[in-house]
Amino acid sequence: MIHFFILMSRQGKVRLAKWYSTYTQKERARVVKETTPLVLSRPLKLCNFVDWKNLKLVYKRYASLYFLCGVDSSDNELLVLEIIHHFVEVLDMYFGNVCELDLIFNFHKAYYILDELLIAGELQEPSKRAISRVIEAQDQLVEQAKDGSEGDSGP
Amino acid sequence: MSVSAIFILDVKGRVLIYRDYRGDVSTKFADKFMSKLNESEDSGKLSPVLHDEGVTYIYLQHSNVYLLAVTRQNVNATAVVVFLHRLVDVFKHYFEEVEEESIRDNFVTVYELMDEVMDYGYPQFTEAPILQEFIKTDSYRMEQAAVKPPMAVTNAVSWRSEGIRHKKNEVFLDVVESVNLLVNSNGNVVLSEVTGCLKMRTYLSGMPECKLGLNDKVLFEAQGRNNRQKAVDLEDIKFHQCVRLARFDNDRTISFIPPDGAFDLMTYRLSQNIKPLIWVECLVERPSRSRTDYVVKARSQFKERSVATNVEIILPLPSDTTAPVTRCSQGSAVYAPEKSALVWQMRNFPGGKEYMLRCHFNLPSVEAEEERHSKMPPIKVKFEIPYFTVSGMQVRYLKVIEKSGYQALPWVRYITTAGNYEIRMN
Amino acid sequence: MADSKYFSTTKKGEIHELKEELASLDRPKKKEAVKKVIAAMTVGKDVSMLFPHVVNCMQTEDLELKKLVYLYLINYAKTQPDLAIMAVNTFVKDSQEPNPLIRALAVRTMGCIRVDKITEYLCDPLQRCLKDDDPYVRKTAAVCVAKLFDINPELVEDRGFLDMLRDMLSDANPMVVANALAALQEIQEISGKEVLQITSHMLFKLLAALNECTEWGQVFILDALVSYQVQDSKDAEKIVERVLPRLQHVNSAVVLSAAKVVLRMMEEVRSEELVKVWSKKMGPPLVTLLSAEPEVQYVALRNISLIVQRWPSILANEVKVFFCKYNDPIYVKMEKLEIMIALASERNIDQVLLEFKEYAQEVDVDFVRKAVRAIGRCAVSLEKAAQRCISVLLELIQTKVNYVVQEAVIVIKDIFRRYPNQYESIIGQLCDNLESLDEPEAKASMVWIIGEYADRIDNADELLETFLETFPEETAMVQLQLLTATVKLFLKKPTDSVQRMIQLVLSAATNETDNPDLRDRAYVYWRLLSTDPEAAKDVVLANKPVITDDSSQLEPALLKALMEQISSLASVYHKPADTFVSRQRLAVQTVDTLAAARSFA
Amino acid sequence: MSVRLRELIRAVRSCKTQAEERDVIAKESAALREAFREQDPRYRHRNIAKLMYIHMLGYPTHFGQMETLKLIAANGFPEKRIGYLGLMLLLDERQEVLMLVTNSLKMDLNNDKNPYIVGLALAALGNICSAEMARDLAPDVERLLERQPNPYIRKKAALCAIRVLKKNPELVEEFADKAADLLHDKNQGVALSGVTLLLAICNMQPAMVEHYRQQVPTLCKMLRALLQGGFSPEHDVGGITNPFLQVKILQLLRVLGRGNADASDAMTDILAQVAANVEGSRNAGNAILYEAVATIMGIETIGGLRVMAVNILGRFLANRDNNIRYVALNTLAKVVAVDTQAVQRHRATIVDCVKDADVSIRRRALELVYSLVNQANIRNLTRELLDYLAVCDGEFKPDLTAKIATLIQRYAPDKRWHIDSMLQVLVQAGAHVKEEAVRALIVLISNAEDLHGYAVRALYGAVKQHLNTAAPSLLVAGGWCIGEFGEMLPTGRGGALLDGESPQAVGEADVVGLLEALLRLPKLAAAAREVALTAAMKLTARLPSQGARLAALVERHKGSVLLEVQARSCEYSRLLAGHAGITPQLLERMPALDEAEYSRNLASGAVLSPPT
Repeated sequence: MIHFFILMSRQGKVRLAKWYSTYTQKERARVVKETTPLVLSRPLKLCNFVDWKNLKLVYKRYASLYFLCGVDSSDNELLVLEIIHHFVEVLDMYFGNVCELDLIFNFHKAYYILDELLIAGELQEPSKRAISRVIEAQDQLVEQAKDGSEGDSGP
Repeated sequence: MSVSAIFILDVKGRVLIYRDYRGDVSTKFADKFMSKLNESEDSGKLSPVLHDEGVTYIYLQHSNVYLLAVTRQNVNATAVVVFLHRLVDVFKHYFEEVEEESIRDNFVTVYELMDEVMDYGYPQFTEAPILQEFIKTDSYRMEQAAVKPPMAVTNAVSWRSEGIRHKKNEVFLDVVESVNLLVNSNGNVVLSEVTGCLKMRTYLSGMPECKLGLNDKVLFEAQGRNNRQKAVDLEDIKFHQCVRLARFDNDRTISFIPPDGAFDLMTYRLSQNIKPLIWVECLVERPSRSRTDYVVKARSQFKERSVATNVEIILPLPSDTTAPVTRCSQGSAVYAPEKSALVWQMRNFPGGKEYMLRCHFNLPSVEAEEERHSKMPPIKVKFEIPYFTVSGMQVRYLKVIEKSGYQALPWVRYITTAGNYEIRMN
Repeated sequence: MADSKYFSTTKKGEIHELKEELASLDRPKKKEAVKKVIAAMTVGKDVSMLFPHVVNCMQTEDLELKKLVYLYLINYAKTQPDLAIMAVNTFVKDSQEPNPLIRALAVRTMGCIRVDKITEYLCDPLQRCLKDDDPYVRKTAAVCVAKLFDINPELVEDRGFLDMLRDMLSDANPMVVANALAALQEIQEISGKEVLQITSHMLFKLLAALNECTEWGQVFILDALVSYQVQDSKDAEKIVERVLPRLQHVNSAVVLSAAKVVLRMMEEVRSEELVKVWSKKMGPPLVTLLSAEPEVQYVALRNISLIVQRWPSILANEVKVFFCKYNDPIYVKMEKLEIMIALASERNIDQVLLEFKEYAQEVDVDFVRKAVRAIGRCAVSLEKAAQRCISVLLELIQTKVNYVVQEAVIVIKDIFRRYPNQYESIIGQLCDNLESLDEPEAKASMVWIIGEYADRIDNADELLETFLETFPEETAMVQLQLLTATVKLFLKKPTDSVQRMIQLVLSAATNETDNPDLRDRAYVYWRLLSTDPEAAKDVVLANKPVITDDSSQLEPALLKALMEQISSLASVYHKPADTFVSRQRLAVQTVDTLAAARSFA
Repeated sequence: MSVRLRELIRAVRSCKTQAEERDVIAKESAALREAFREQDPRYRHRNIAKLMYIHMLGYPTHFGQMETLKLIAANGFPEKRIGYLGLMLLLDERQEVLMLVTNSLKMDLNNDKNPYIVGLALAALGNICSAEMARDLAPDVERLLERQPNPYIRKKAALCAIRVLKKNPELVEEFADKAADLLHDKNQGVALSGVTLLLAICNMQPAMVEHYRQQVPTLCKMLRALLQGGFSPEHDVGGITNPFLQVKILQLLRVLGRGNADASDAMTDILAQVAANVEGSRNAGNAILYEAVATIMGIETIGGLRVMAVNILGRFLANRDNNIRYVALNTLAKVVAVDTQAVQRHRATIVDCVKDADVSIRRRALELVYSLVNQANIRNLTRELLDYLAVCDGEFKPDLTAKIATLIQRYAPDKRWHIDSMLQVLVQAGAHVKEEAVRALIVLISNAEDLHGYAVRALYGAVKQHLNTAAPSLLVAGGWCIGEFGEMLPTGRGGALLDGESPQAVGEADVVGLLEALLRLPKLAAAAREVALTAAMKLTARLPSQGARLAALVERHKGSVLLEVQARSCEYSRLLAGHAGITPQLLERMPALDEAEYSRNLASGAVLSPPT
C-alpha cells in the first residue's frame, strides 16, 4: 500500500502531499524533511528506490518535478513506478502539456485527480480515460452551479 | 591551523559556490554537513560548530544561504567564525543583499573575492572598500581595474587608501546608546546595561590624524580633575582597528587615521543600575476558556523635558489569536500576526507620563496539534530618546590634523534607544 | 516510458557550443564562454573535457579572464594532470609579469596544483617571489612555501625555503611577517620538527609587528606567542604589557587570542598583585564578547567555561550577563546555563534560582531539562542554598510535566547524597510520582532512593517489587540499581517476602542475563551475603562520603592543555586535539612523462 | 479585503526566505481566522482552498477545521467537493472534530441523485476514517458494495472497505463474500479493487485464505484473459493490458497458493504462460515478470517452473537498468531461504553489487551477502566486508557493523578468529557496535579457557593503542577482560604466545597504569568507568603487588556524582579496608555463563537456585 504520495520540485518545495496512513503534522514535516534530500541528491542513473525506515521510497523525476511514494517494503516497486506514470499521464491529459506552474496554481485540481486514482493507498482505476471523464464531469457540475448562482465560488 | 574549504550553500544545503583551499574536504561533505545539521537539530545538540567523522563544520546562516567553513585541523574557531561574518560584510558591501540570487548573479566576483580574502585557508584581507579598488563588480568592469594591489592591502594602515579628496571636509559623529533591560515577571529588574557606540562618517581628504576627547572618568582621574565635570566610567571599550590601542593603553588618548566613509569608531559598555526608562505592566485575565483580556500600563520614568519617540510596545499574543479588540489612551495598537503580537505604537511619549491599553481576544475552539502550554515570550519595548545619553557620555573635542592644514568641524549628535528590552509576562 | 516529454525544458549540444566559443577570436565572447564554463562547474556539471580549450585561454592580458582560467585549473588539474602541465609555461611567465597582482596570482595558484611535475617548475618562481620587491607578492609566496611543504617537504628543505621563511620574520612589512609565521607554524605542526623557535630577539619583532598588521595577522602572531617559553616573570610582564591593549580590539578573535596569551602568562608570574590586575582587565572584554554575533558568543562561551574553571575570580561578579535572553539561540542558552552554574554563589543564588525557574517553564524541552538539572547542581555545590533549591524543585514537580518530574527526581537523588539526613522528608512527595518515571536515569534514581531509605519508607518492598516486575527488560543502569537496592532492603528488612525477592534478583542477575558487569556485581553480593552477612551490612549499608559536583570539571591536566589552546576547536569541544583532527595527506598526481614531453614538444 | 488563492500563491512564491514566507502566512492566517469568525459563507470556498495551501506548506491550520465541516454540510456539489478535499488534507483520524462529520458522511453515502457525492464521501472515508467512524458507517459501505449498479461507486466502495476492515477486523466475515463477487465484475476498475480487497482481507485474517482458494480458477481465467486479451486501448500500457490488475492477481495467487499443492498446481499453467510470454523490454512487463517470479518462488511449484523463474532473475541481474538489478537482488533476498542454490550461483555479481555506486543496490546486496555467508567463506567475506566498512558512508556503518558482528558470531570457524575479528570491528567501528555484541564476545572469551591469555593480551594491546579514540564498546570489553584475566598479562605469564602473535613487554605496573589512564579519560562513558572500577577491584586479588595503587584508584571515586560509580567505589573500598580477609574469595574467577542454559532460561523465564 502507498502510505504517502509527495510531489515536489527540484528545490524541494512540496507541490502536493497526500497521506494514506496517519501521520501527525509534526511527523509529516519530518517525513518530508528526511525523504526529500535522500531523493533529490541521487544522481540520475541510480535506481528509483531508496530504503527508508521500514518503508521504501519509490520516486521518479519528470524534468523539474519529483514524484515520490512511500510504500510497504513488500510492494512491487516497478508497479508503483507505473502508478506514478499513470498519474502523470492523466495530469498531462487534463492540463494539456502539464508544467510545474499548472500544478502550483491548481494544486487542488491535482488532488482531485489523485483522489480518482487512489483510495486507501491503493489504485482504483486503471484507465486514464475513465479518470479524465469523471474529472471533467465533476468540473462541469461545478461550472453549472457557478452559472446558477451569483457569488464567487471559484477559489 | 587553517580552513580546508569554504562553501556557500542554499537553504537546502546545495552548493552554490565552493572554494577549495586545501583539497582535503570534497564537495560531498556539503551533503554530510546537511544531514549532520538535521541530526543535531533533532537531537537538540545544534551548535555553530559541528564535528562528524574527523571533519569540523563551522557555519552561519544569512538570509537564505549558509556560509560554511570546513576543516580537519584544530583551527582557531573564533577566527573562523568572525571571518565568516566578515565575508558576509564584504559581500554586503559588494552586492547589498547577500542571498542565493545575488551570489548566483555575481559568482565570478564571489570567486575573485574568495581568492583574495583567504589563502590556503588563512584569512588574509577583509576590508571591503579597499578590495573594491582592485576587484570590481560587473557593473564597474568598464573602469580599468587597478594594475597594482592598493598599498593599503599590505600596509599598516590597511583601511584607508592614499590620495582621497573631498571638496568639503566634514566629520559626523553620532553617540548612540542602547539600553538592555531584563525585568522578571515579579517586576524585579534582573539586568540593566547600556552599550554605546560612536558611529562616525568621515569625509576628509588626505591622511588625517584625528584625536577624540571624551569625559572619560579614568582619564579625568589620571589628570587629577575629579568632580569638576561629570565623567563616565566606561567598563569595556572596543575600538575600530584604526585606533592606536597601545597609545590608548598608555595615556587614554584616542588617536587614529579614520577610514573614509561610515564606520563604528568605538563601542563601550556600562552595567550600572539604571531605572528603566519605560516601564510596562501587563495584567492578564481569562474570563472563559476561549477569551483572554489584557490590561497594560506604560509609564515613562525619565525627565519631563525629554521625549521618547517612535515608541513601540510589543505585547505577545497566542499564535492563533482571533480578532483582538483594543482600546488605548494614547497612540494606536495593531495586531501583527507575523509577530504573534499586539504592537502598541506611540509617536511621542514625554517623560513622567502614564498610558493605558486594554485588549481582549478569542482563541479557536479547536486547539492546535502538539500545542504545549508554555510561558508567553516577554514583552519587548522599542523607543528612541534624542539629545540624551543615559550614561552622560559627552564628546569634548574631535581634532583633525592633516598636513594640508584644512579645517574640519565635527557634527555631534546624541541619542538613546532601547536595545534588548525585555519584560517577562506572568 | 518517454518521460522527457513531461515537464521538460532541457537543451542539448551545450558542450560543443562552448568549445567553439572558447576558440573564438572575439575576446568578450571568449571570456563569456569561460564564464559559462565556470558557471557549469559551479553547479556541479562535469566540464573537465574542456580542459585544453580552457587552458588555451590562459595567455591573456585580461586579469579577470586569467583568474577564471586559474580557478578552472585548480579544480580540474587533479583529474587531468597530464594536461595541467600545459599550463606550466604560462605560470612561469606570469610569475615574472610587471604587475604584482599577476605575479602573486601565479604563485598562489601553482601552489594549489598538486601535480609532481608542476611542483618542480614551481621552485624557481617561488624563490624569486619570496624576494620580490612588492610585499603583496612576498606575503603570497610565504604561504606558498607551506603549500609546497605539504606536497614535497624534501624540496622545501633542499631549496632553503625554510631559512628564507625564517628571514621573513624580520621583513619590514607586517603582513609578510604574519604570513611567514603562519606558514612556519603549520610546517612545524605537520613535520613535528622544531622549525620555529621563538627567541627573545624574535619576540621583540613580533610584538612590534603586532601593532602594525591586520587583524588576522594579529591573530597569527598572538597564537604563536603562546608557545614562547618565557625566561622569567619580567619576560612575561613585558609580553602582557604589549598584549593587553589588544583586548580592546573590535575583532573577537583578536580579543580571545590576546586573552589566551595573558592567561598563559598569568601562570608564569609569581606576583599575586599582577595576576589580580590582569584578571581585572580581562573581565570586561570577555563579557563584551556576549554582545557579538550568536556564533561568536557560542565559541566565546565554550572558552569562558574553561577560563572560569581555571580562574574563577575573573568573572565572579558577572553572573547576570550570562542570563538568557528570550531570543538567544538554544545553543547559546545551553552554554550560558553552564556558566551560570559555575558562577552561582551564595551571594547571587536567589537571582540565579529565579532565572532557572523561569527557564524551566520555557518551550524547548532540552533547555528545560538542563535548567532543572542546574537547580540540583547548585544545591549540591552551595550548601546554604540547598533548602531554597529544593523548594523550587518541589514547586516544579507540582507542574506534573513528565520530563520536569524525571529531571527533578534525578537531581534530588544527588541532593540526598550531598546532604545526608537533612531533606529526606520530601521522599513522600517523590513517591507520589512513580508512574511518570519512564526514563532509565530517573528510574534508577528512584530505585536508589527506595533502597537507600528502605527503613524509612513503609512500603519500600512493595514499591521495589513493582519495579522488579520489569527487571529483564530494563537497561543495565536500572538493573544495577535494582540489584543494589534489593540487597539493601534485604539487609535492612529481611522479611520472608524480601528473602524471596533477593533470591529472584540474584538469580536473574547471574543466570538470566549475559551482561558480564551485572553478573560480576551480583556474584560479589551473593558471595558476600553467603560468606559473611555482617560484613555485608558493613559494606553495603555504610555511610558514603558526600558527593561533589564534578560533572563539569575537567581533569587538571586537560584543563591546562586546553587553556593554552583557548579559541581553538579543542577548547570549543573541550577535548584534546588528537581526538578530532584527521589530517589527510593528499595524493600528488604524477604525470605520465611521455605525455608531458609531448605537450612540451 | 480577502485576496484570491492565486494572489496568495504568488505572494508566497515571491518570498526569498523562510522568514518572509512565515510572515505572509501568519498575516493570511489571521485574516482567515477573522473571516471564519464573521461566518460569511461567500468566501468559504476560497478560504478553505487557501487553508489547504497553507497546510501544504506545513503551517498550522487547526483553526479552520470547523469551517471545512460547514462546507461538507452544505448542499451543493462544489461546496462538498472542496469541503471533502479540505477534510482529507487538514484532518486525520485522531482529531475529535472528525466525529462531527459522521452524519454528513452517512447522508452523502446514501445520496441517490449524484454519484460523485457518494464518491467524495467514499474517498474521504477510505482515506482518513477512524475506527469508530468506520464501525458506524460500515453497513453503508457494505450496501454500496453489494447493490450499487454504478461501477464508479462499487470500485470506490471496495477500496474504502479495506480501511474500514483494517480499523475493525471483526467485520471481515460480513464483507467476505461480497468482496469475492467483485471478481466477476466486467469493469476492470471494479475487478482491480476487488482483487485488492481480497488481498487485504487475506493479509488481515490468514484464516480467510482457505475461504478464497476456490477463487483460484476465476483468477487464472482473469489473468489469461488479460494476457490474451488483444488490444484494449482503454487499459493498454505499452502493449500490455492492465498491468496493475495482472500484478495484483499474481499477488493474490501467491497468497492463495502458498503452502497448498492443489491450488499451486491449478495456477502452474498460467504462471508458466506469464513467465514465458510477457515481454520484459518495458517497465510494465518487468513489473509483471518480477511479480510472477515472486509468486513462482512463493508457492508449491515444480522444478521446471522454478527454473524459468531463476532464469528471469539471471536476466534481471545482468540488466543494465539499475531498477531491474535492484528488484532482482530484492527477489533473491526473499528467495534465499527456499532456494540458496539459486542465490549462490550469482555470488560474484552480488559481492560486486556491495560496492555499487548506488546505496540502494548496496544495501540489497549486503542483505544477500549476509545470507550467503557460511563456514566455508566466512573468512574471505568478512575481510571484504571489513574493508568496505572502513570506506563506506557513515549512514551505512551501524547496519553493516551489526551484520558483520552477527556473521562472526554465527559462522566463526574457530574462537581465535572470532576474537580477532570482533576486536577489529570494535577498533574500526566501535561506536556502532551494539551492547549485545560486546556481551556475546565476553561470554565467548570467558567460555574459551585456553584463549584467556591470548584474548586479554589482544584486548590490552588494542585498548592501549587506541585509548584516546576508543569507543565505549572497546573500553568495556577491554576493561572487563583486563579485570578478569589481568594476572595473565605480565610478560611470560598467561601461556605461550599463539602463532603470529607479536610479544608485548608488559609488567604488573603497566596493567594498572592502563586502567589509571583509562579512568582519566575525559568524558569517559559511565559504563566503561564502572567496568574499569570493578576491574581494578578484581586485580587487587589477581595482582597483589599492585594492591595499594589499585586501592587508591578505587578510592578516588568515593565522592563521584555518578550513582553506580560511587556505590562501587565505596563498597569496594570498605571491603579492602575492613574485610581484606574475605575479599579475594569474593573476587574469584566469575563463573562463565552457560550459554545453553542461558537461552533455556530466557525462553522459560525460570528462576534458578543459588550457585555454590
